[in-house]
Amino acid sequence: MKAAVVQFPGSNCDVDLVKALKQFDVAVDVVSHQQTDVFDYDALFLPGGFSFGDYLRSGAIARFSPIMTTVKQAAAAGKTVVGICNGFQILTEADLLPGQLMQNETPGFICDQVGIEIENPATRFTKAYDRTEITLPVAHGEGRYYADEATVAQLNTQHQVVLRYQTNVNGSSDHIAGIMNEAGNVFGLMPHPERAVESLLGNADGQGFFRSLLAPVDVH
Amino acid sequence: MYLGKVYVSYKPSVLDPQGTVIQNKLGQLGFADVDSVKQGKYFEIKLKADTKQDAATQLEELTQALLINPNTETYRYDLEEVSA
Amino acid sequence: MYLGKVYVSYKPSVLDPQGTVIQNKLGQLGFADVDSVKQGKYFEIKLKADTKQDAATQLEELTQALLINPNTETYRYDLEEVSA
Amino acid sequence: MSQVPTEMQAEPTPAEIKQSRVYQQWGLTQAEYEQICQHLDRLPNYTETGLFAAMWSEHCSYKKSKPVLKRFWSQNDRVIQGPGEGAGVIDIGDGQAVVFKAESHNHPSAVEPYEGAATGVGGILRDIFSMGAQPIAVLDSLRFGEINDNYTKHLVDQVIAGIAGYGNAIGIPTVGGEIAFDDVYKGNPLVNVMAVGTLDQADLHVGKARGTGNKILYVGAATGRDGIHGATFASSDFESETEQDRSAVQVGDPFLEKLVMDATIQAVRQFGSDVVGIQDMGAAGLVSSSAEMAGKAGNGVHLNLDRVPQRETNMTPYELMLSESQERMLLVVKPEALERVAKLFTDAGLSAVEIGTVTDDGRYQLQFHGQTVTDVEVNYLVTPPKQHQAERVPHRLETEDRTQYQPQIEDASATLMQLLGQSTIASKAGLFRHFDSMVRTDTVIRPGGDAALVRVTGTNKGLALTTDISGRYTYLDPEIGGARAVVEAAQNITVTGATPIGLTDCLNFGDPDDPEVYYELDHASQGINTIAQRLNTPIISGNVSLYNETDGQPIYPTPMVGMVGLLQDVHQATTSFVKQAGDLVYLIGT
Ligand SMILES: Nc1ncnc2c1ncn2[C@@H]1O[C@H](COP(=O)(O)OP(=O)(O)O)[C@@H](O)[C@H]1O
Repeated sequence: MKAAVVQFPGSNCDVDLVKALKQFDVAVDVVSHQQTDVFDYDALFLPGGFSFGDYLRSGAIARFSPIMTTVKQAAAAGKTVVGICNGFQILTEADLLPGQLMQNETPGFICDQVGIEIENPATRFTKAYDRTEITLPVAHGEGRYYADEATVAQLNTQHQVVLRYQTNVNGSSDHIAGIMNEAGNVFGLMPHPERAVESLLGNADGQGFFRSLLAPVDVH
Repeated sequence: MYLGKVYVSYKPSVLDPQGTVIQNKLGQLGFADVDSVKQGKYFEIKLKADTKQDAATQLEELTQALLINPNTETYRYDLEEVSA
Repeated sequence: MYLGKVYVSYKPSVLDPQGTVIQNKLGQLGFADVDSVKQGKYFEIKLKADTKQDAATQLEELTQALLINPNTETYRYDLEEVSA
Repeated sequence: MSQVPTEMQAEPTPAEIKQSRVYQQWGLTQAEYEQICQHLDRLPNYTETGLFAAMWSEHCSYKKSKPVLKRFWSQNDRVIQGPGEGAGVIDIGDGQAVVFKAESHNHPSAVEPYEGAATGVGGILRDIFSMGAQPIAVLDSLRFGEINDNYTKHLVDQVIAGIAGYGNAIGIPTVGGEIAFDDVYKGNPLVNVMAVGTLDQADLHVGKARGTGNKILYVGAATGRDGIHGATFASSDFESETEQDRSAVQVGDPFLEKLVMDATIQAVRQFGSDVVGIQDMGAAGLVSSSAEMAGKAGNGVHLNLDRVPQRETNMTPYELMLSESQERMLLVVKPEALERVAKLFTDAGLSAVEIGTVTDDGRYQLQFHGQTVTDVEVNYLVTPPKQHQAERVPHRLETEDRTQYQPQIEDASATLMQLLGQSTIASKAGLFRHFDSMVRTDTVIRPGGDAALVRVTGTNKGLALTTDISGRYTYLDPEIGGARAVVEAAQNITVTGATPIGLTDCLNFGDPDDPEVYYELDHASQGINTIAQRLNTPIISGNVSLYNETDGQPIYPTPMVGMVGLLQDVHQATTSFVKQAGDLVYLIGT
């Protein structure tokens, strides 16, 4: 797999994502948000951080970066597109995923390890997991997933909810921690699997996410 | 030169945690008559335009393009001519 | 019942990083006539009071006590009577 | 200085300054002012008077604490850079080094807790990356009044939010620190922040304006009127009733600093010695950074203020020089590399403007609208007259019965419960969970243990980090209190398995002109120094925060010690958490 990690001004988990991908021997490039010609990647990652300071609304300004045109084309072409944390916020602002990430129910940044239920284990992002209860790090101040009731209902019936919080850390609609698009190739999640790939750092539950991505695509 | 003042607030159905926090704090501070608090955003935007109508069009366009998220927010604005 | 709308903005000398970033982006999006952007806060506060004067006093007090940071921010407000 | 530029016409003339003695409000004493007049052989103008007031403030010059600091033991075979630069540097083997320093932001945080704490983080991080290092961790030591007070609660919330707001956004993990509550800090909270970075020794840069003809490059944010006279503000008593002081407020922009940080580190790696020197603009902004860089190199510097990027209109030289707008740096760059270095910054959307030149005339010269508005000797500007501070044993140490502080324990389990119920002892997890402690994915031991442990990226080495304060002990016995802070820090480091290798400190004290306070400062420092030497942990950087008083009432003498330890293999790390039922517990030591 050939992957690109998009670097927006203010991204700060780009390095972590690159480190994690390399650990799984993925060939990975960091590409600038201003780039437009990045077609030959199998997967595009939008990393965590505070793109453009998260000013106005998280993701609101990054969605206009030149690379987002390419990201949309890649998404339409069925390539893998993953937004983690700030990346998720950008994907919703760019309408690649429904809903919006809003200020936590109790205002304030949360950095913690939280219990996660893998709601849909049959996606290209989760299929390598051999259990449905995992622990992942979260680190966000605007991580409350919000969508109107109809949208949430639709996400549920179409199995687009990939991850749920076991305990609703931020007040998300229906405990939603991660969703994918209808086609199943665009995935946004607030937890940080890239921070959970080394047991030395206390948590290796994110490994299943990377293993899933590397497994043959046709399983889905 | 025109000065547009744009007021953005959450749609009534959307939770406003910051408003709730402020409301509770006001209660603790003894402001017992406060019934509800909603927090929104406020922008002051200066722009060049030939006519007020033109300024209004620009202001609406840029607000919808960038300042608000139509899923959760609504807005209104005031517009006045000012010296540059 | 009264509805107070409080508009809080930074004093002119205070850095407004958000406004700057928004202004730059609007420029890139083709809104070339935008001269400046300042971001502030906007509050809608409903409160009970016997008279408008009383409501105004309460609103000013609570704004100064909690809503603004007098070091960096100034405010103005509108006040109107509304049905409860 | 014939024609006065319009911006400056409202300023008092040199004669008016002399008459009104406005400099006294800025912290210059009458004697100092007279000495300046004598040295210049004329009356200083408004700009010059402001520059001297800032540069000769305790905050910038350490004129009062220097005798104490000079004694600090700061050299062993590991030390690459001791005190005197943005941060100290210690060899950690394999051509790498650790860079660290602590800084206080007490006064700004008292008036403006969120921004004060946030810009404290921003400032100490600039000290680290101005050395060419990549910051890898932040720690914070906080002191507040008792938590049951509403205003204190507000302060705590805001300070924590400010540290989180800045550190999380810039993407440097906050991995440790400590928080305690005591009434003496009610009106004067302490916000001490330590930052740690690593670098390849070849990338080390210092803040020196070497090489005549080299260019002074201003990078980062534009200059506004924020925080003018912050340095003098930090060097005077904090009186709770003076609301006017509150104009000295700076707002931080972590987004911008992230861009400045990344570009600076890249400039160092890409252009090496073509970037001759780097210094951040901290207290007393442009004047302090440029004058110090020139002073350390024994050179002069000529600046053209018209070229300084400005956020506001009609700024005067005085304002431009003394502004403490955040997220700004000065680079000294060889002329032939200037354009390419500047491009690195402008490509990131930052200002990068050549504002002056290094000269060999030893003069500090400022041009504004074609006029010379300042012309003084660099050396004189950066060397305030020596101070002798009187000392006296604090009255309480001589007269008070110390047994009153000895705990009377009758029912040990009741006492234990009481202790555990204290906010100072209770878990701080609810507070530090606001800090991103994991970003950069090298944090091996997160907050909650005795010391944090951060892996040196790409290696198996780990750096153990801790900060410790012993205010109460220092109040009871300054020397033992200072020593104890070091011992506690070393114990915390050792718990991870690492070996302590060096320390930094923040000396938080009251008014140094009070002989009892100066005694505390002197003796607490001696305590720190003695133990540091014994533990082979040189003191390679630090910071002094004096005038921590509210309405004449000083805080406890409160030295903060930040220590760094080295662990060769992070896989050997131990944590302080109990592991499983049935394990045995040993008590060792005395
Ligand atoms: N208490 C202290 N112990 C050791 N070194 C100190 C202490 N206080 C200040 N220093 C050193 O003196 C120098 C000047 O400090 P400072 O003015 O705080 O630097 P900056 O302006 O970069 O923050 C620094 O190198 C600092 O490490």
